[in-house]
Amino acid sequence: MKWIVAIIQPHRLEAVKQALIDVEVFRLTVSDVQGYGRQKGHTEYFRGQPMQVNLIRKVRLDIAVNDNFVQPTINAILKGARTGPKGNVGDGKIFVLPLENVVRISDGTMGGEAI
Amino acid sequence: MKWIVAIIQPHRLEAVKQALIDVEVFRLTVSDVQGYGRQKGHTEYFRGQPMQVNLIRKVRLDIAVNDNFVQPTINAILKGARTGPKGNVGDGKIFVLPLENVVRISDGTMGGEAI
Amino acid sequence: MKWIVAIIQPHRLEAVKQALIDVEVFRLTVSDVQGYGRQKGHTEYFRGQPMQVNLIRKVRLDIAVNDNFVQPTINAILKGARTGPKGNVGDGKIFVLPLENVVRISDGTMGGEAI
Amino acid sequence: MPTPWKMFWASRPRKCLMGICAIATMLIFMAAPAWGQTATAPVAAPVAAATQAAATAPAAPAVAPIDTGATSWMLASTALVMIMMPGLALYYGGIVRKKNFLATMMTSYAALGVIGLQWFLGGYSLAFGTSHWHGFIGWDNSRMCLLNLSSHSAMVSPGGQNIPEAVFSMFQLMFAIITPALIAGSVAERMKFGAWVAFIFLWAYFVYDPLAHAVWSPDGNGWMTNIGTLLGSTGGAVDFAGGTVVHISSGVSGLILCLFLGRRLGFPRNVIQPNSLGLTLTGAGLLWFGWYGFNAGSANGSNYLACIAFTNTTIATALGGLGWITAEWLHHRRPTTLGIASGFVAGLVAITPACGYVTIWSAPIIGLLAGIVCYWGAQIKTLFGYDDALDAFGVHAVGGFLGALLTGVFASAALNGHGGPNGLIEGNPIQVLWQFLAASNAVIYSAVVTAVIAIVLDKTIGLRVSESVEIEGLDIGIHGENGWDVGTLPEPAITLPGAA
Amino acid sequence: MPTPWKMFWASRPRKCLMGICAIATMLIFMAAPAWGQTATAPVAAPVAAATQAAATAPAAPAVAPIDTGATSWMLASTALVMIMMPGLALYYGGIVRKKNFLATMMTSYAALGVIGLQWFLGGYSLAFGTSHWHGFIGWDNSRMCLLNLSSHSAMVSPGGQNIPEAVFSMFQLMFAIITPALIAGSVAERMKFGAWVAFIFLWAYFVYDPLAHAVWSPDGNGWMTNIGTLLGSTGGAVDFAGGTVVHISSGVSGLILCLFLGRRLGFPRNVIQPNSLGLTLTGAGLLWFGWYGFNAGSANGSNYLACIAFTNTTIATALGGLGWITAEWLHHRRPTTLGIASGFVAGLVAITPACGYVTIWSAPIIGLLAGIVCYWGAQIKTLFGYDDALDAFGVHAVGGFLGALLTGVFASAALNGHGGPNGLIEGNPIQVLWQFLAASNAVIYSAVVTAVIAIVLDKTIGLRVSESVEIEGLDIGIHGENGWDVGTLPEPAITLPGAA
Amino acid sequence: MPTPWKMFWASRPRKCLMGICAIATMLIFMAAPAWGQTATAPVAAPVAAATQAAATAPAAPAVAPIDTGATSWMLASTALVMIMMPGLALYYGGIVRKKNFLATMMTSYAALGVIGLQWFLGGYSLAFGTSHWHGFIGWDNSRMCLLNLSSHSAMVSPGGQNIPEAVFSMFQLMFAIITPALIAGSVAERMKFGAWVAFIFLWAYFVYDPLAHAVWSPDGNGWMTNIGTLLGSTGGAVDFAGGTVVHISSGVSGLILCLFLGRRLGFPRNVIQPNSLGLTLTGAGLLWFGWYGFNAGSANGSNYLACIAFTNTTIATALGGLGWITAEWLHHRRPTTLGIASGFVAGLVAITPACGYVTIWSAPIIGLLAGIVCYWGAQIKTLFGYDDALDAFGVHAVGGFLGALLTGVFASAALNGHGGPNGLIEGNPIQVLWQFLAASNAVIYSAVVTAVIAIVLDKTIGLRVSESVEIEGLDIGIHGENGWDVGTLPEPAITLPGAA
Ligand SMILES: Nc1ncnc2c1ncn2[C@@H]1O[C@H](COP(=O)(O)OP(=O)(O)O)[C@@H](O)[C@H]1O
Ligand SMILES: Nc1ncnc2c1ncn2[C@@H]1O[C@H](COP(=O)(O)OP(=O)(O)O)[C@@H](O)[C@H]1O
Ligand SMILES: Nc1ncnc2c1ncn2[C@@H]1O[C@H](COP(=O)(O)OP(=O)(O)O)[C@@H](O)[C@H]1O
Repeated sequence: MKWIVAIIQPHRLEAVKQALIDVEVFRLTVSDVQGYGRQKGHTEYFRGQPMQVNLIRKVRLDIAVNDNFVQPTINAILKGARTGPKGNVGDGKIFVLPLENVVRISDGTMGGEAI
Repeated sequence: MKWIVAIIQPHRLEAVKQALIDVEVFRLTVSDVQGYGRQKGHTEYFRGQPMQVNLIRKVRLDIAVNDNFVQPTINAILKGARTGPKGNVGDGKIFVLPLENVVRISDGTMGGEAI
Repeated sequence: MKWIVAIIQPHRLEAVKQALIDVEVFRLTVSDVQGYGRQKGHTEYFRGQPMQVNLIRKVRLDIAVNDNFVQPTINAILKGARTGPKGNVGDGKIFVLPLENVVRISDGTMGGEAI
Repeated sequence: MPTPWKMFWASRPRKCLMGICAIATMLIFMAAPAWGQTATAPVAAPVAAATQAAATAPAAPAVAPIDTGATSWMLASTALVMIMMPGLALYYGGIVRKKNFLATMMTSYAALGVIGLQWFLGGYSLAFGTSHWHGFIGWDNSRMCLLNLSSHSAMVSPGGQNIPEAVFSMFQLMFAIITPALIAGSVAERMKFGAWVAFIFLWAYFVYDPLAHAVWSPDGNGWMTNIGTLLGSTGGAVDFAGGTVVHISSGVSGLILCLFLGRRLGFPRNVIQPNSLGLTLTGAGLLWFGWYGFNAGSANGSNYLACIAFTNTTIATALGGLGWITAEWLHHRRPTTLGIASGFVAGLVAITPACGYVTIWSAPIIGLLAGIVCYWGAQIKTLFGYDDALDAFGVHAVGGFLGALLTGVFASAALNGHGGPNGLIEGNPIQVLWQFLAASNAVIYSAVVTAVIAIVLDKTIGLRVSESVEIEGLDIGIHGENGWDVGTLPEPAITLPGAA
Repeated sequence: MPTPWKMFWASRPRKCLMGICAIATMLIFMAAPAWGQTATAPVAAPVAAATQAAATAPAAPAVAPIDTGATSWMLASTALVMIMMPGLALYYGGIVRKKNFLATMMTSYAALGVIGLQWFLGGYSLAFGTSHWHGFIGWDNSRMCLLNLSSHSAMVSPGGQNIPEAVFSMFQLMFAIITPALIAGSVAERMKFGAWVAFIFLWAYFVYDPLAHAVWSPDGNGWMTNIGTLLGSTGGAVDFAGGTVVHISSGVSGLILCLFLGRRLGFPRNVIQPNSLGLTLTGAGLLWFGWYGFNAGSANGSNYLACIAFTNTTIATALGGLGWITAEWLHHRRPTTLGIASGFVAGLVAITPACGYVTIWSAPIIGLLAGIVCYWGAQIKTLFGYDDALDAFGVHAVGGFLGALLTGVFASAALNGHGGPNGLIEGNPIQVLWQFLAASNAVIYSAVVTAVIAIVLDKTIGLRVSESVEIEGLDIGIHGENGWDVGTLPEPAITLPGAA
Repeated sequence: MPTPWKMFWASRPRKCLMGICAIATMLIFMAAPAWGQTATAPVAAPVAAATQAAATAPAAPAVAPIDTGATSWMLASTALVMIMMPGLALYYGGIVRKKNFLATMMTSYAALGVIGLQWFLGGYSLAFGTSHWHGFIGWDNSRMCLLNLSSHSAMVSPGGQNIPEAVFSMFQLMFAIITPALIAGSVAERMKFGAWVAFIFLWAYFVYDPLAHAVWSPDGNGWMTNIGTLLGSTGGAVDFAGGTVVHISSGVSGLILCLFLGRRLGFPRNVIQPNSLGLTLTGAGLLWFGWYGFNAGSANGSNYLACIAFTNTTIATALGGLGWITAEWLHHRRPTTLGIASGFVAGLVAITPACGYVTIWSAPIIGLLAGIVCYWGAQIKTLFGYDDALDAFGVHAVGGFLGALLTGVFASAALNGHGGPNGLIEGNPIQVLWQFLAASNAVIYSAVVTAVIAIVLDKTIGLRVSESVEIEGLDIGIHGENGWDVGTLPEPAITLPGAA
């Protein structure tokens, strides 16, 4: 089992979720984060002074999946998260961590089938 | 050492924390997330139009523990997070990831005793 | 590759980021969390009644690094996050998790060079 | 699927309707002594409580000419008192936990709707009609449904200046609205919305209207005004803008109701986490602003008395805020923003009964005392363990009682000039006794009647939300709404059933 | 790098300038019939629409003495109507998604600036100048640029009491501001800011000013006032404080404009996620507060009519809120806070045309009907699938039309006393017809002219933001600002270019 | 454990007490020239600054009859100016970082309390007592502690209409409150609360009261009013509603104080992250609303001048907003919401001294210039590197100075009709010189005295918070409160010590 963390553009969340549903990944956890990466921030203005906002608002997805779902999940995220045909700086990253166990709280089911 | 991630109902946080204290797990990190799982969302109303809210507010706990604490921690979470005797859809999940090292920032202590 | 999670005091974020830049770690993800650890909460007042706030606002950093960067990253965090020469309770912790893979969404680059 | 009408019959609104019928019956009963009366002569009826003012007003042959200046100030004052409800909603709403933000604001907005209806359905007549039953209650058939106001000749001159009775009635309506709305502070975060609506509707009939009549009866026959005479002496209590009628009654009723409701889950731990004190400060600012209508408007005209009431209000309020944060500073060395806001409100409460009777040099004393005393008033609940959530009792009942007594201490007939009494310092110590007796009676009356209403509602529709609603928060649980969505996370995806 | 002036020439502001020139041309054209006129006699010009009031005002020899009370109330009323704009900004701003919070508030604030300029540049003269073209439009050269107001002798007495024309003009300006600002509710979250500015500027000239003249022409020659006479009968429509002029016109224009703009991305899913309903409630409170200036100020003085309008407004609004949440309760058993706020607004809208003409007992009926009807008015969009984002049509056009008709039902000449008509219940059923015809004509006129303006703007500068701005949110995309930063995360590091 | 009183003795409040004693001493010293005077004849004392108005007022035999309309408007105006403080708190509070939200709002609320006390303790007497020392300061024993106001015969007629002196005094108090509150904009996010309280208390005595007297001395002897005469010519400066007294003085003092305090940590990076611009917009809206009391109320009555001031205020403000966002548009193509709000404030500031003296066609010019000039005024700090955090100097001092000069340009005696001067355009160019000299002297005077106060406080109690408090935020660090808790996370568990 793997624990997949994806950092994406906030406005791609809907598309990523749809793409995940298409590959039958239905469960995930979303949180708001701020990222610091290759992407340059956008400019806000305060009484005439432009400011570069470097920490950029992003959305983080945490998805636990069984091993055979890892590649489809990554592909789905890639598909949903890219902002253009060739992608852009700032589109985000996917991280794959090993996951040892899962427990469903309601009934205590463990392991792969609990995911 | 393990890194335990638990996604629970917001209003069970207090109970889970109490249960963790009972098994002498005192340290944890809490963040607010939104989840997408088996649970159906609740209904909010906007000028007469009912709306299904699908992304549901949840609380995420991150707990680093030594190996002998893994089972008691899981049991404590199970105990505190269940909303009824048999649990309910939406009560959440526990994920166990391998953890390789811990460093306490204040004094630089490493490994198991820093947890 | 490793996945480093650091929980620090919110007002040390700037210093930690600077220290990370000094060791050429430029990418990270920041989120706000609340922590429960050794540190005693601070006191707030409500119409004369002091209250202990136990869950303390913290900042969480998630940083994916290649193996040779692990130690410099930890050192940089230690340097930036300590609030005094000897550090204080509440300064936070660093956790190191194994990381199996990274994918850059924009161009699909994988592994170490995508970090 | 059941039709709406079947649902209606099977459920609470039917009960409500029956309640309304019961009230109608009561109104008819109360109106009984008035059946014989002919249509009230509009000008004569609510004459000035102040005797000499009324005396100087000539008996108008047809329609007395309107005083446009006084009318202008009464229109503005009424609007000012109205803005106190949104102000109170922010003040209370900012202090509670975010999950109860909207539900707490809703208590004030509901009062605007419900008491607006109640005033139309007899409330005005009960409070400001001709006195019956030794000044216990008023009634005029012509004031039921505000019928008489639709006539150009409906003029009153309670402040010695002619104003249309319509604006007088609306000014008083705003008082009738804010008084029950204040009670919400004691019972925040756990009361059913339906029970709240029913409670304030009944409370207005059975507590507010009689008390308002007792002090402000337009024919001067209210029992508080004449409490000395009723006891065989002379004189009576005064209450310029409603310290007793508004603040003591609401504060005491709040205490009783919160005892019936019980404490919030987790009290005293885990219940204090204001979601936005900045909105609370803004609410306090709007309250102060609106209170100028409340206090200076109670002069019922654009005259010297209005200006004096305005001045006393300003100075006492400023000192109330300073008093509270000074107390905090001595107590725990943190002058808080909620503290200065609360102190302002305490100052406003205490100067309310006094502002048209006392000289200006007493205003800072009254304000300072109010700030300090109410600070401690908000602490006593920890001693006794009741859960007066937002300190409606600690600030309004305590501050109102203090103000009533201090009015008896500092009153000066020379300043008021409209038949106001002298107080202790001007050599009339018995005035303090009348003030004390009137206030105490109001305490007892409010407590007893509130208890009766609370018991009735508890047995029928129930007062308190379920435990799960309380934990989830009343916003979602009762109103199906979410108070704040201002984090950085993009809006959750939602599905409209049928559209998906 | 191009100089600002080159940039200016190359781009939109130049187009704007050309637009302004076009308008100037139009003004000159319109002014043509007035070229011959001599300087308007200041006192005589905007006399009372009410005949007998004007009759009793003596022909002033030099400068008529000011009625200080009436002037005081008009000053206060004007300020009260002004606060409706910040109120509307909160009301609308709280309902939208957080990414469009500021942009939505900006629509109201921009109206304050833009229409303030427009009123100076002929707006006042078009709406309140001497009638031309059978009461279709007004014009006086002396009122262009508010020139005549800088004279002590510029007095008017539309309410039978002398007030300086300056305050009358400002009072009417506030109406001209809020009317286009209401339209923002229909087009929220997707309209270009530049297009909004251009739209309301043009709309004020071509829709608002003619409609205001049609009802409130100071010489009583507006076509709506005389619609019966124009059709060969006698009588005409009445609109006390602007149900037709303000609410029907803005609601209908909102509908048309939102049809031109198209639906928001994701509609009907994913577009409803209010960022702060507490601010919406506060905005509704400020609207109610300011509406007292709007309605009672429309009596143009401090008189009985102002007090009656005040009373009707209060009772109808209270019942509007109760009506809406009752409808909700019967529909889905959740009385919401947004519901009570919307119901209050519905009540206010419906009583607006009526408040100075109908007896007080009709106010609760009008309010209750408004609350219930507008609740359903807000539902119909799901049937037809247009995206009237914040229900400007559903509440303002529907409520305004309802109010216009009910004015015809409940009007009573005896109550108004200033030449108001009788309605259906007083035995004059044809009044309902005049109300219906006037309102329907306003619907058609607003719809057609709005459509023309929308087409012109769409072809030139474009109405709708790009898809990427819509997704990112208008706050960042258009204004370069972020609405909320209140999470626990410390402020993001920012770099000032050049300082880093 | 030390008793509160021991703590008291050991610490700062004792020092404060000693400061108060010092001030009392000063007051006695200042009062010296007045010892001989008999009780001021109430009607005669603060007569109209306008000569002919005063001349027409008959010498009242006993108590002059009140003008109820004028009194009504002054009561409303005073309440309107009061609401500017909550407005300012929102305006400033919304711009700062979330960790300083409450502390920033607190500066305004504290001013309400502190200056309320100061006014009672001699402030009113110093500003509006009989002139001493060539019009540098006023003093009357009878006005100390507002003693004379508790008398029915205390009437004034500065606007030619009789109003109770009580409301005049309260109106002026509100000016005395908002002026120091404006200074907070320059020193936001780093000043100690205790130092703030002490600063504004002293500043009111030593800067505000003398300046107010210099312009508005009721006997017309203030030095600014007569600056021409004092220089051997004739004439003097005028300042209708306080451009110099309020805005120049506060803006300049803000600059000086922010130089003493030093820049915020991280300036110019990392200090700009407004927590809620929506609240800032709302605050600007409340400021505009309240400013009608400020400007139109400065006519001291319900008269033509009030209406003209109202009109000028409206048009100039609208154009100020347009001017600022036009400047932004030309500069970086982003019209911001903070920009329109700031432009409105700039327009209000610049029209303040002018609004009762200039014709209406000059209002849009003044407003537009103010919007553009103040936009650049807010940019100069980046050149010089001082940290005028919220641009109190850039907007208020710059806008105030501009307004003072433009008053000299556009003034028209015919319009004012109460002894106002002609300006440059009406052929009296020297008026611009008087305006310039008066404003410059105010700049110098404010700067010097503020510097002295700042040095004294810095040496004694210290001006600036510790670095750790600045980083943590003043809300927690000073007030022990948290401004916002509106995230999705449930409330943190809290423990009441002793209850756990
Ligand atoms: N090594 C990393 N560790 C943690 N988070 C990262 C890392 N690299 C990128 N991220 C996160 O992913 C987001 C997108 O990365 P960025 O470099 O801006 O875009 P791109 O995907 O084009 O490289 C960043 O804002 C940051 O939150
Ligand atoms: N595979 C998963 N990956 C990431 N998060 C998950 C996963 N499964 C569940 N969650 C999180 O746990 C929450 C609860 O899961 P849910 O399926 O609703 O309840 P249950 O525990 O009854 O299955 C979800 O809202 C989601 O946040
Ligand atoms: N075992 C743990 N699991 C998860 N989070 C932890 C753990 N230990 C500490 N933390 C997080 O780190 C923060 C700092 O830890 P704390 O014990 O207070 O300070 P110190 O670093 O001095 O031990 C805590 O508030 C908590 O968020």
